[in-house]
Amino acid sequence: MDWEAIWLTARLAALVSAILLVISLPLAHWLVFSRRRWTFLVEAVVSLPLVLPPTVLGFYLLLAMGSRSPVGRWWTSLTGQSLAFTFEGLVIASVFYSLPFAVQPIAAAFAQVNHTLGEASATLGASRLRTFLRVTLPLSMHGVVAGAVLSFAHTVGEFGVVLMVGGNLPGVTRTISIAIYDDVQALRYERANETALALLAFSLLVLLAVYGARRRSWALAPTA
Amino acid sequence: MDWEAIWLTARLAALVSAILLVISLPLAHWLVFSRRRWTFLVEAVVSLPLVLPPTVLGFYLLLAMGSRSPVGRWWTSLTGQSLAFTFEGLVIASVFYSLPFAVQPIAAAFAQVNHTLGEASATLGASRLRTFLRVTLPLSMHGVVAGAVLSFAHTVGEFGVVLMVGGNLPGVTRTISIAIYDDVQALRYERANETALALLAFSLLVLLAVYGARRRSWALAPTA
Amino acid sequence: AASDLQTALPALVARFEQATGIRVRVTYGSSGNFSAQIQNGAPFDVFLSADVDYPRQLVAARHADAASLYEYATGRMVLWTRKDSGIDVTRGLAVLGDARVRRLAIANPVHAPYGRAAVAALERAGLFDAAKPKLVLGENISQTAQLVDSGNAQAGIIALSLALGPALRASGTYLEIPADAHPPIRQAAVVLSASKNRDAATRFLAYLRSAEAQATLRRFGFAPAR
Amino acid sequence: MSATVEIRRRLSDAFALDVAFTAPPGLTVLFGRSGSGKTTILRSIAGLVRPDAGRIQVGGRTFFDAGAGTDVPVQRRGVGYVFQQLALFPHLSVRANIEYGLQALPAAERLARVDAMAASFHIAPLLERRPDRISGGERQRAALARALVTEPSILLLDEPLSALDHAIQSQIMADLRRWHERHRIPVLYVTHSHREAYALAERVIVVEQGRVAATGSSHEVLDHPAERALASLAGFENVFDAAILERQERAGTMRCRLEGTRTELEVPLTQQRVGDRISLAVRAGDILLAAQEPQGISARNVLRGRLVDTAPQGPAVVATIDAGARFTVHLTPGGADAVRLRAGADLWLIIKTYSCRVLAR
Amino acid sequence: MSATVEIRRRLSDAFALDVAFTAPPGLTVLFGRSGSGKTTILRSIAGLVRPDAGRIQVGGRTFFDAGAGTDVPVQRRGVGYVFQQLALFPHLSVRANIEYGLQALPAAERLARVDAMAASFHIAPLLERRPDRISGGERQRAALARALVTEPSILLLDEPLSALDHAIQSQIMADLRRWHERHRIPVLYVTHSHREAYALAERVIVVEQGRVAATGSSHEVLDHPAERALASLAGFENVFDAAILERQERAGTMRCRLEGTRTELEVPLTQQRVGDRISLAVRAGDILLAAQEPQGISARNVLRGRLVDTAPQGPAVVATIDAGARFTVHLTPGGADAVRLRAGADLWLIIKTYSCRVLAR
Ligand SMILES: Nc1ncnc2c1ncn2[C@@H]1O[C@H](COP(=O)(O)OP(=O)(O)OP(=O)(O)O)[C@@H](O)[C@H]1O
Ligand SMILES: Nc1ncnc2c1ncn2[C@@H]1O[C@H](COP(=O)(O)OP(=O)(O)OP(=O)(O)O)[C@@H](O)[C@H]1O
Ligand SMILES: [Mg+2]
Ligand SMILES: [Mg+2]
Repeated sequence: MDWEAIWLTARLAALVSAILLVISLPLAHWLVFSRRRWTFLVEAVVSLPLVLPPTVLGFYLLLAMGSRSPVGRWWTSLTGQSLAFTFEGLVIASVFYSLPFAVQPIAAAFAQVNHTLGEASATLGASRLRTFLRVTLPLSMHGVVAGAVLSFAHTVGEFGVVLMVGGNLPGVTRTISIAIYDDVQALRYERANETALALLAFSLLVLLAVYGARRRSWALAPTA
Repeated sequence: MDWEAIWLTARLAALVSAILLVISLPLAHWLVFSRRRWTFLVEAVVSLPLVLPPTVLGFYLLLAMGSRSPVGRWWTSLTGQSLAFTFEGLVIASVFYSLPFAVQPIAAAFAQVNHTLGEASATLGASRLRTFLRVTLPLSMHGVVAGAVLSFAHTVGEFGVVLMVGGNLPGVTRTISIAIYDDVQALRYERANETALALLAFSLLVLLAVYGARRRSWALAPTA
Repeated sequence: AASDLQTALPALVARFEQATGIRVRVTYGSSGNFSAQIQNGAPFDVFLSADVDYPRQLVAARHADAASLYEYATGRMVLWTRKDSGIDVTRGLAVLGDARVRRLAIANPVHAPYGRAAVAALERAGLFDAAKPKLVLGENISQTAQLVDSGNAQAGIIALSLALGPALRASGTYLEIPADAHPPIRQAAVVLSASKNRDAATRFLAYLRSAEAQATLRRFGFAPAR
Repeated sequence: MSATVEIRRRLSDAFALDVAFTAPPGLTVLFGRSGSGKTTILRSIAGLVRPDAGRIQVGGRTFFDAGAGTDVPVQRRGVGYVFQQLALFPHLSVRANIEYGLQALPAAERLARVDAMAASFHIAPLLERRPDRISGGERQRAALARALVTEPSILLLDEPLSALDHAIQSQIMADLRRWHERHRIPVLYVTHSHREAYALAERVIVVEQGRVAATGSSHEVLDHPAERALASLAGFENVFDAAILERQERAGTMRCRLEGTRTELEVPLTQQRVGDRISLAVRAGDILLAAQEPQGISARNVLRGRLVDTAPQGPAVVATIDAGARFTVHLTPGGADAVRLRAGADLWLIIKTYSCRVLAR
Repeated sequence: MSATVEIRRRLSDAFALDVAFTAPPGLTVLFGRSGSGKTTILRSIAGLVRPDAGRIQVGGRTFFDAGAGTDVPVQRRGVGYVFQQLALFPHLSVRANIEYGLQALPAAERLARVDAMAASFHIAPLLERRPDRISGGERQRAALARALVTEPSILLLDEPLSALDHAIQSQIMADLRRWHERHRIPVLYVTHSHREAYALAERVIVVEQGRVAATGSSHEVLDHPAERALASLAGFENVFDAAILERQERAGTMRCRLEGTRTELEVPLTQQRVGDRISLAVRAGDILLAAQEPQGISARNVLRGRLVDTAPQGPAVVATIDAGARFTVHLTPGGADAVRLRAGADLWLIIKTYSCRVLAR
C-alpha cells in the first residue's frame, strides 16, 4: 500500500474542502442574496471549470503557473519557486477545479431557506453575519454537506489536473488516484485493486460518518 | 473545429443529464423520505464513484464490459457486440460516473422542503407522485437545477472514463474533451485553444440560459 | 519516463542505484504530458521519451542539453491477443480479416509513437483501409494493452516490452511485427537544463549506454538503437 | 355519516392523547386550552399522526384500526383540513392552491368551483397572486377555500378564523353554516373563542390535557360546565363553593348557601340532593347592580353588598363587590355612572336564577 | 419616547399604503379589516419594507427619511417584532429562540432573563423542545417571549394572541400591561378582536384600505366610531340615519328622530347643530327588553315595538324588533324567557342615553 500517497491525498482533500467551504459559503451567499442583475453571469462563470476536460484545465493552469505567464513569474519572484509541481500548486488547482461542486449545492440550499426567518433574525439585532451563521447556514446544512462531500470526494478522485500540474512527484504531488493510475498503467492490476479497495473503504467510512452524523443532528429540523 | 466531436458531446451530455434526472429524482426522494435506517448507507455508496480516479473507474468499467466479465459476455451475446467502444457504453459509463453530482444536490434540496406542505397535499387527495411532482419538485428547483448543471457540465468535461471505455472513435466516442486532449498531447496548442474556447463559449451559453431562466420563473418563490 | 519502460526501468534503476548509491525516482506517463510539463518548469532531471521528437523539441527550446541527447533503444511492436480469444496471431496482420476480430486496438497515432508505427505497419501491409473501421485507440500503449486484455478488443498492436511483462505474459500470445514493416520507434533520452542534479543525471545516461543496461533493455523487449 | 374516534397516542413524556368521542353530522367544536391536544386529534383523523392504539371511523369507513391493522393512507381519506399554520403552497397562485384538490374534475368545472369559492370567501381579486403577496387574513381565507372546495367527507378546521376581523368572521361563519347544512358531514372545528363556539357549534367537545373533559351541546357544555376548571375557561368569572339547603321542586329551583358565608342564592334545580356540595358559576356580565334596594322585580336573588374596588377595562368597568362572598361584576360606563360607584358604598346585586350554573364538585 | 410614522408605499396596482400617525409610549392598537395594511405598517417600521416616501422616527431616532436618504438597517433599529406567521427558528430549541436576541449579554444574565420570560409565558417546560414539537398556541407564546426579552425600543405585535384561549390571553394581556407600564415604549398591537382592543389599548388607530380612518382613545374610536363602516366593524349592530331635533345643553343630551320614522331617541350632546344629519349606533347587547311598559326607571328612551323574529345564536337569542325602525337585540336565554318572546307580541325597548353613539355623516 502506498501510504505516502494516501496521506498526501487525505491532506490535500481535507485542505481543499476546507478552503472551498471558506470560499463557497460567502460566494454562494452573494450569488443568492445579491440583488444585482448579473449574479447569474458569475454563477455561470463559476461553473465553467467543469466543462473543460481536467487534463486540459490542468494544462492551462500549468501554463498560467509557468514562467511564461505573468502570474507564474510573479509567484516565482515572490517565493523563489514555481507553483507548478508543488503541493501548494496542487491545492490551488484543485480548488479551482472543484469550486462548482461546492458552490452549486450550497447556493441551491441557501435559496431554499425561508426568508422570513432571516427577517426575524435581523429584527432581533443580528448582523448579517450572525444571521448567516445562526440561521441560513444551519438550515442549509443538507446542501452544505452535499457540497463538502462532493468537493472532498472529487478532490480525492481528481486526477487529470493533478497529473498535469503536479507532475506525479512522490510525497509531493503523487496522490493516491495517481498512484492507482500508475499501477493500472503498469498493468499491476492486483496492486491497483488493493489500493482502490482501500481507498473505497476509507471513503466509505468518511461518507458514512458524515451522513450518519447528519442524520442524527440536523435531519430532523424541518425548514419552515 | 471538430464539429463531429462537438455534436457528439452535446448529444452525450444531454442524454446523460436526462437519464440522470430520471434516476436521481426517485433515488433522492427515496433517500430523503424513506424511514429505513440504512438509507445513509445507500447514500454513501452512491457517492463512491466520485472518489475513484476517473481513469481507474473507467478501467473497472472496461473490465465489466469485456469478455472476461459475465455482464460483458451477457451483453455481447445479446447484442452481438461489446458495450465498450459504443455510444451506449459511453452513456452508461457517464451515468455511473456522474450519478452523485445529480443525486446529492437534489437530495439536499428535497430534505429542505417544509414537510407540512407534503401533508397538506396528501390531505387534498394527491398521490405520492402528484405531491412529488407538484410540491416537492417545484420547491426544490434550485437543487434540481444545480444537479442537472453539475452533471451536464461534468459529462461535457468528462475525460478519464470516456478515454478508457470509448476507444476514441470519431463520431461515436470521441468527445470534444478527448479531441482537445489529443491536440494538447500532440502539441497542437493552437487548435486545442480554439476548440477549448468554443467549448467554453458554448457551455457559457447553456449555463446562462439555465440560470437566466431560473431567475425569471422560480427564483421568486420562497419556501415556507 | 515513457510508459513502455515500466517493465524494464525498475531493473535498470536497481542496478544503477546499487552501483552508484544515487537514488532514482521514476515517474511514468505520456511523453506529450512530460514535454508540456518540462516546458513549464517541471523539476525533473532526465527525460526518457518514447520517441525522439519530444526531446528534440525540448533541446530546441533550450529546456534540455543538446549534448546529452541519446537514443537509448528502439521499440519493438507485436500483434497481441488473449489466449482465450481463439485467434491465431501467427498468421500475422492478416488475421484482421478474421470475423472474430471485431476490434483492433492500437495506440493513438496522433501523439503515441507506437500508434504511428502501427498505422504505418498496417499501411505497408495494405490492410489499413480494411482495418480502419475496426480500430480503437488507446491513449498510450499500456491502455491499448488493457483494451485487449479486458476482452473488449480482440487483438491489439502493443509494445513487445509489455507483452513480455508479468501481467500479459501468462494471458496472451503474440507475434512480433517485423522491424522493417514500420519506421523505427526511436526512443531518446535527455538531461534537462533545469536539473539540479545534473551530475547524477549525466551519470544515469552514461549508465544507459553501458553494455549491461543495453542487455537489460534487450531482455525486456527493446531493440538496440540504430 | 358521523365520525367515531377512539385513539391513544403518546407524544412525549409529558403528553399523551387518550380520547374517545363521536362527532355526528354537523358542527362539533373542539374547545380547550393551548396545548391540550386539539391539533393532534385532527392530525390523527387526517392520518398525519398514527395513533398507538384505537380506531377511527368516518361515515362507515374505517380510517384506522390498530386491532385490524387498518390504516388508510392520508390521500385516500378524503378529509378537508385547514392547518393551523395554513400550509398554502408558496409556489402556486391562490387559484392553483384552491384548485389543487380538484385534479379529477374537468377544467371548466374546476374553474367554476374555484371562482364560486373565491367569491364566497372574498378573495376573488387575489386569485392570481402568490401566498406571500397577500395578507395574513387573506391567506386564511384561501386555506379555507382550498379545503372546502374538495367537498370532503369530513372537515377538520384548526382555528380557521383566528386571523380574521369580526365582520368577515361573521360572513364566513354564515357561509360555513350554510355549507354544512347542505353537506351534512361531520365538521370538527378547533377554536378557543366562545364567540365562534356559540355561533357555530351544535356540539362541543372540551379537551383537557389530552382527554375529553366534557361533551354535549354548546349550551350544555359551555353554559353548564361540568368542572370548575372548565367554568373559568368558559368565561365564568365568579365560581363559588356552595351547599344545597332546600329543593323547591315546584318552582324548579334550589336554595344554596355559599360556603364560609351567610349568603344564599336561588339556583336552577338539578339532580343533586339537599346537603350536597356543589359549585356555582355566574358570569360577571350577568349580574346587575343597583344603588338603591330594588323594588318589585322578578329576580329572586338580591344581595346587599359593598363596593371594594373598580378598574377600567377599556370602556367597561370591572367592579369587585363584597356581599359575603366577593363578586366580580362587569358594567358599561353608563351603568357605572347610574349606580354612582364609590368605594365603600352600599350596593345591591341582582342575579337572575338562570344566570347561576350548578357544577358538580 | 414616541413613534412618528408618515409613510407611503405602493404594494400592488390594487393596494397602496399612505398613513401618518404618532404612537405615544404605551399601547396603540392597530385595528382594521383583513388586508387593510396593518402588517405592512409594522414591516415598514421594522425596516422590512422600504417605504416609497416619508419618515419614521422612534424615540427621537430617525429610522427612515426618504428626503434625507436615511434608512437604518433592520438589525440596528432595535425593534421587537412578533410576526403574524411567528417565524420561529425551526432548528433551534425554544430556549435558543428566546435567547437569540441577547447575544450581547453575559450567559448568566441571558439564562435568568430567558427563564423569567418563559415562566411568565407559561412555556418553561417546553424550553428544550423544537418549535415543531409544540402546539400552535405554545409557539405563539414563544414568539412573544423572544421579542419581549430583548427590551426593544418599540414593540410591534402582529396578532400575538390569536391562537390562545381566553384564560391564557387574559394572563398574557396582564403581563403585557405590566410590562409596558414598566418600559413606557410605544407598542403597536395589531388585532381584530374588540376584546383585546378594549382590554389593552390606550389608543386605537383604525386602518382602512391603507389609510388611517380614525385615531383616538379606544373609547373614542371604538365606542364613538367616526364612520358608519367603522361602526359595523367595531360591532355596533344597530346603525340608523337620524336628524337632530333639539339640543338640551343643561342635560347634556339631544333629541333625534330616526329618518323615515317617527321614532325619537335621546342621545349624548355633541358639537352638531339642530337639523344636522347624523348616524346613531347602538350595540345590540346594550338594549333592554321589557314585556310590560316599564315604570319609574331612569332610562330616557323607552320605545314600544313588536317582535318580528328571533334566532338562537348558541345559548343567546337574537331578536329583531320593529319599533318604527328595526332594532337588533341580544338577549340571554333567561332574559328571553322573562319577556316571553312571541312573534307579534308587544315589547318595550329600553335604551340608555349613553348607549347611543353619534356618528357624523
Ligand atoms: N408582497 C405584496 N405584494 C403585493 N401586495 C401585497 C403584498 N403583501 C400584501 N399585499 C396586499 O396589501 C394589502 C395589505 O396587506 P397587509 O398584509 O398589510 O394586510 P393586513 O392589514 O395585515 O391584513 P390581515 O389582517 O389579513 O393580516 C392586502 O390587500 C394584500 O393583498
Ligand atoms: N411532535 C411533538 N412531539 C412532542 N410533543 C408534541 C408534539 N407536538 C405537540 N406536542 C405537545 O403535545 C401537546 C398537544 O399539542 P397540540 O398541538 O395537539 O395542542 P393544541 O390543543 O392544538 O394547542 P394549541 O391550541 O396551542 O394549538 C402540547 O403540549 C405539545 O407541546
Ligand atoms: Mg393546535
Ligand atoms: Mg396582517
